[in-house]
Amino acid sequence: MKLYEYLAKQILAEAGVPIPPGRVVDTPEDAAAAVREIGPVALKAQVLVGGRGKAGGIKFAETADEAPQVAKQILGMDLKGYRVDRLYAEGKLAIEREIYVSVTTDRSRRCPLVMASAHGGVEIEDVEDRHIVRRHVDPRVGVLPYFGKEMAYALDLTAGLAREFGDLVEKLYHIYRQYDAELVEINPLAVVDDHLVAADARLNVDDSALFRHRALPVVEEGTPTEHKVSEIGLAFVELDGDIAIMANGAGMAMATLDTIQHFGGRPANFLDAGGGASVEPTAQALAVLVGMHPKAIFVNIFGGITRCDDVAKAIIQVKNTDGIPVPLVVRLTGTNEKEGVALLEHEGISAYSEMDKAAQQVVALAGEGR
Amino acid sequence: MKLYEYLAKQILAEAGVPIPPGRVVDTPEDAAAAVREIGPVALKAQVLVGGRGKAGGIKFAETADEAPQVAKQILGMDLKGYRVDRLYAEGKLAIEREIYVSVTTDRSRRCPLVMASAHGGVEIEDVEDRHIVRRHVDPRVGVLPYFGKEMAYALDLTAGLAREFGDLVEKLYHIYRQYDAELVEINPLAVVDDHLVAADARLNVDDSALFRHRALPVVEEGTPTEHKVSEIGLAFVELDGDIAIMANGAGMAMATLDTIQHFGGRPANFLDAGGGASVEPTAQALAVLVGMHPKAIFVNIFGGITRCDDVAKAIIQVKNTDGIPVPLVVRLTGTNEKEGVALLEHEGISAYSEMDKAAQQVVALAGEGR
Amino acid sequence: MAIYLHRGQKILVQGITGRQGTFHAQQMRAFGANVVGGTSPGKGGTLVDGVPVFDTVREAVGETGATASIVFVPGPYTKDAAFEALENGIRLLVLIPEHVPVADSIDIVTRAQDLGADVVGPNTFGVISPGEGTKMGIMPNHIYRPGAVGVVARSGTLSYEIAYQLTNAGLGQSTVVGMGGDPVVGGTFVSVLQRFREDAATRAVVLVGEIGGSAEEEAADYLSTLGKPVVAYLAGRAAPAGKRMGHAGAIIERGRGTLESKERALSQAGARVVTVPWDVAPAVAEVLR
Amino acid sequence: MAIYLHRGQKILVQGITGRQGTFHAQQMRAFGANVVGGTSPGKGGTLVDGVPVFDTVREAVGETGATASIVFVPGPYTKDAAFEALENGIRLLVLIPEHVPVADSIDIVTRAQDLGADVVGPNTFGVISPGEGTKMGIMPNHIYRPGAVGVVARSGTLSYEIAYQLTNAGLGQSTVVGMGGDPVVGGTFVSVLQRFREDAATRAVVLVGEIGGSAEEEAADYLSTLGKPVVAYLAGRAAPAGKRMGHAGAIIERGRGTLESKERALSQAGARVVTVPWDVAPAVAEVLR
Repeated sequence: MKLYEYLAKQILAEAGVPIPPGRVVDTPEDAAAAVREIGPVALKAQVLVGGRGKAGGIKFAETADEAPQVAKQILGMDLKGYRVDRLYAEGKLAIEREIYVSVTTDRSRRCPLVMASAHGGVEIEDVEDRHIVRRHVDPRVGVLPYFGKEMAYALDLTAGLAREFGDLVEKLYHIYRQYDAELVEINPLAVVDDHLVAADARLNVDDSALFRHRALPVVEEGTPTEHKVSEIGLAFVELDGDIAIMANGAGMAMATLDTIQHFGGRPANFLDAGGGASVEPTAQALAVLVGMHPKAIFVNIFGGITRCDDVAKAIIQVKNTDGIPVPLVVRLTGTNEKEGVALLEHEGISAYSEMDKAAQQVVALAGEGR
Repeated sequence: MKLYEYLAKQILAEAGVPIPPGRVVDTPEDAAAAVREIGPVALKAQVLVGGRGKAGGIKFAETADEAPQVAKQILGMDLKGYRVDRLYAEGKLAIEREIYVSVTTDRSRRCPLVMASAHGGVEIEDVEDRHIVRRHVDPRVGVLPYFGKEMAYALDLTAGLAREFGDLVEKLYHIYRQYDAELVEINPLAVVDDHLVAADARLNVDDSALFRHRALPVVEEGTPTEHKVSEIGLAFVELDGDIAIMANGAGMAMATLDTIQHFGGRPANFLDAGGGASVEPTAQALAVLVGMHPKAIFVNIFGGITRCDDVAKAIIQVKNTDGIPVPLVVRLTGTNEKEGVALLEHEGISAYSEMDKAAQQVVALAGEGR
Repeated sequence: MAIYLHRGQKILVQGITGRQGTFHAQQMRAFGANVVGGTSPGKGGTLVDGVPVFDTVREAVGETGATASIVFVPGPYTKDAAFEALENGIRLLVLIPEHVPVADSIDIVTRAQDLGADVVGPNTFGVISPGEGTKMGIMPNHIYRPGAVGVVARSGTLSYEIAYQLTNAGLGQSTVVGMGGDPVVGGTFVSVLQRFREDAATRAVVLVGEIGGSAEEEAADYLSTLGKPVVAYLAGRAAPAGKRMGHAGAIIERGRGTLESKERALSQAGARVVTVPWDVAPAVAEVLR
Repeated sequence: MAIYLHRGQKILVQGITGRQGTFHAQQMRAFGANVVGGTSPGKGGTLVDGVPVFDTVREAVGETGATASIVFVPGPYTKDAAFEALENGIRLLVLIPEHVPVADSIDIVTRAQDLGADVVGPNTFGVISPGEGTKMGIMPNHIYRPGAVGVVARSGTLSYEIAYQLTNAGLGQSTVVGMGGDPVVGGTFVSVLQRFREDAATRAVVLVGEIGGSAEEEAADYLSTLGKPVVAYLAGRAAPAGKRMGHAGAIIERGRGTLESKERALSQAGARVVTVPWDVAPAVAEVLR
């Protein structure tokens, strides 16, 4: 789960990381109040997309008089598909230089990784490798001040900034652990008046650890349909195409998309119906697929823990209640295959046992393919 | 630094450990309010001594009417040398059984140690070894719920209590780390209505770590003279005898007490004047010794980092300002010994070079010894 | 021979009284696994399908001498269960749960390393060796046959599909290993390949990968050392960037972890890369010829 | 020969620009110690009495090849300094500071153990070997002479008194080790005795203990293995229970850590226990006869 900038900043401040003065702005009047309180501010759209500045999501207000007008330009605007409902007003900074620093997880090394660069203010992907200092964290040790200090000297910071950087990295690592973060990033980390200030911040929390962070406000990303399926407890991603797909298991679901594409079809979604899901959630998920009004639906099941007859029952249930008004292709193999196929045939639905033939068929029925 | 029970309880509660309802009571009227709020309460003297109950420091108040009278019996009383200024009113518990649990540091193993006993409510020293379950904590791992659960099964607790005990020990260890505790002890840990409740609690914080816990209120133990010397930054302990002693280094100071006692004298204090202390604090400490009105004063210095001439100067300074109206015996050996001895002799003070002769002399001058 | 597993290995099932634990303990035993005990706090002294249940791993290990354990508890409790196992002498730990916090997985994996223990998972279907007649996992029993093909996969169902096709093509399996779909897991493709290299029973390896991370690229670097033919099939070609494809680990982040870079690396390292699942078995038959 | 130290050992001084660091670096060099560098953030590139100063231990070790380090920073910063040293390859670490939080000491000692490094202190006067002509510590140089008596002490000044008396009696020292006065320190009497056992230069050992803890009792258990005569002198007979006698570790708590139990244990194990400091040297002379 990604946190909005203002929340990330609040968490940084609580940990003792210096941030500029700032406050949340929900209305144009708030913006005026913010300027009266803080002085000239940057008004920053609180949306979870990068490149806000270039997209017009950050504007400056010098006086309380002009602030409401400036706020109105951003509030309610559409920023890369997200509506701006809230701004963060932050004191303007006289930035001397911009640094980059982040804590994230290195999957291969299976440990935290701290990255820093003297070239901040741009996405770290755009910084040349030789300008990046990477240091892995031994989870047995964690991060002490010397750790960041060593990085600071490698970045050629002055002794004063090196001391601050050492403390800062220690605190960022603390936040990374305390909030089960996937990413804690300060970019840019501004040098203002020879001190470090976090000018922008990202904090992404591990979804699997949210049970430890119930106090955090829930930030929902994704489309309405994605929310609906996530409420059933299944993994779902909406795509651009028009062949709706259900498969069991994440790898199998990905492979099914690939196969549809392989035959020239355009998948409408990723849906992992789960390994061993029962009739009810499977039926609910299928109903959601029907509601997406695809050109065709493909159900691709390898019966392992999942039982083919359960899947067949779910299909029949949806067919006989909501109805399935588009072509449906079913592939059933494995546990209770015979029972499943028999149930479907009884309802006039034929099932394939091989994935390639079934995929080709559904692409053809959708009027696509080569 | 030892924390008062009510503070320890507050910290336990913040960590999620169940405690009885309770509130601080400073006046007899507060006690009535407490009963109105909580119901029948135990009024417990907030002093840092064990065995409060037997000494009359814990009494029960059933009604709001009787509560002020009961509170008056304890407030202001002298409990083993400490005046009771504050009570803690705590809801009376229907205790089914009493358990003991603590987290402390095992110096030899250099790791934390969790101790538990099914025989709670008495000092752990009085519990037979076979009734105590001891488990060391690997600091690399810390304490997870299984740890306490294993102890609980070893104590023959029920499954429900074992689960609670597992969570409790995890939290106690967390407090031990978070507060740099020397001791976190719940005794008794009461079983009430088949659940665990911390009926009494001790929390001692490592003095060396107080810089990390500035939010804790300072609890001062010790005598007024001890406070005075601790303000100079030296280690000092007041004793029963009448020969005041100054030595440099803790081990040397202890050995000096032992030596005085060896010759039949009675030391009035322990004072470590520090290894390498300069003139000023040494003079201040000596002035405090003079103020204790001992029968004699013994200064025992091995000049290593400490310079004998500095000590001599301090002695002369005190002699010529406050005056030293009791017999003074000085032993000086080591760094700048000659210079020190010369300075003293110039003021009519003779110095010994050997510890045994000097000690014998001061005991004799105090009119003690064999 | 096999990797991780051996016939008769004494296996514990943590969380044996839960729905999943009970079912899979039974399935494991049906496949031949020597399940010597289970744990479930408060249920100590009872039996599940004849398997003794203990309150703690400590007791269970003491009584049964188990050295391997498979964990069926919810993700939030997995760290506790894993450490309970590791600290009490378990040296092969299979973690089935999904939704384990990554920080917990880092702690588990680090501790296992210090203790010299093996961790498979979390979010894995487990490990199975048809030749040794044992398994620690949740895979369906009927699709596997003894043979010479080692399989290492990130994803369960997809690996079942491939194992099934191998079996149907007469190509049995030495060991099938599920690394787990999470960003941080106990094994890596490289560490599993190292084992397959030492395993005389394995003559070829099928690597079933997916988008996200760089485990496949690292595997590619190891292929020259492996000295056995490899067929690779990777899923996620159609996946958009920035979206989790079910597995917490299956995500193309900021342009990293794409299928193209993985396939290129494996192909250049000499693996036979196929692009649809049904090409795996024929390719294996060919490389074994 | 000696324990911990050897002639020419490359020594770093962390906090060399501070008052204590500068003074004792100079004293160490006056005794013959090979101080190759010091650290002080922001002072990198400067010299202190000709010794090069670096910003970080990383640089210092890289440039000088130091493997030992002595730390002069305030107690609250000692953990950071200690880990900086350990993680950068220092394998003998002498921690002079007092008032180090016990939790920090536990972390330092645990990490050192995992890395195979030795920690002396915190709250120690250090280690000195007159025969090797080197020291890492704050003890006065003039009181020591080369010889065959190993000394291990908890307290500084008291050990100086005893070393001085040994020297005056013509009994030189092989190595004098300060364990440190804190509750948790890197060495134990036992671990130091083990080293003295291996040290051919040491023919007898003086153990200078005090009240608190149980290190002396544990030392007693080891004496039969030591195979060298031991003279023990312990301080704190006159100390009341429950009061810290200067050292954080010197306290009789709840009836534990009394002088009586320690002296009894040592005496029963064959040590020559003396009750006043001036009896130590004569006793050593006797046991060496």
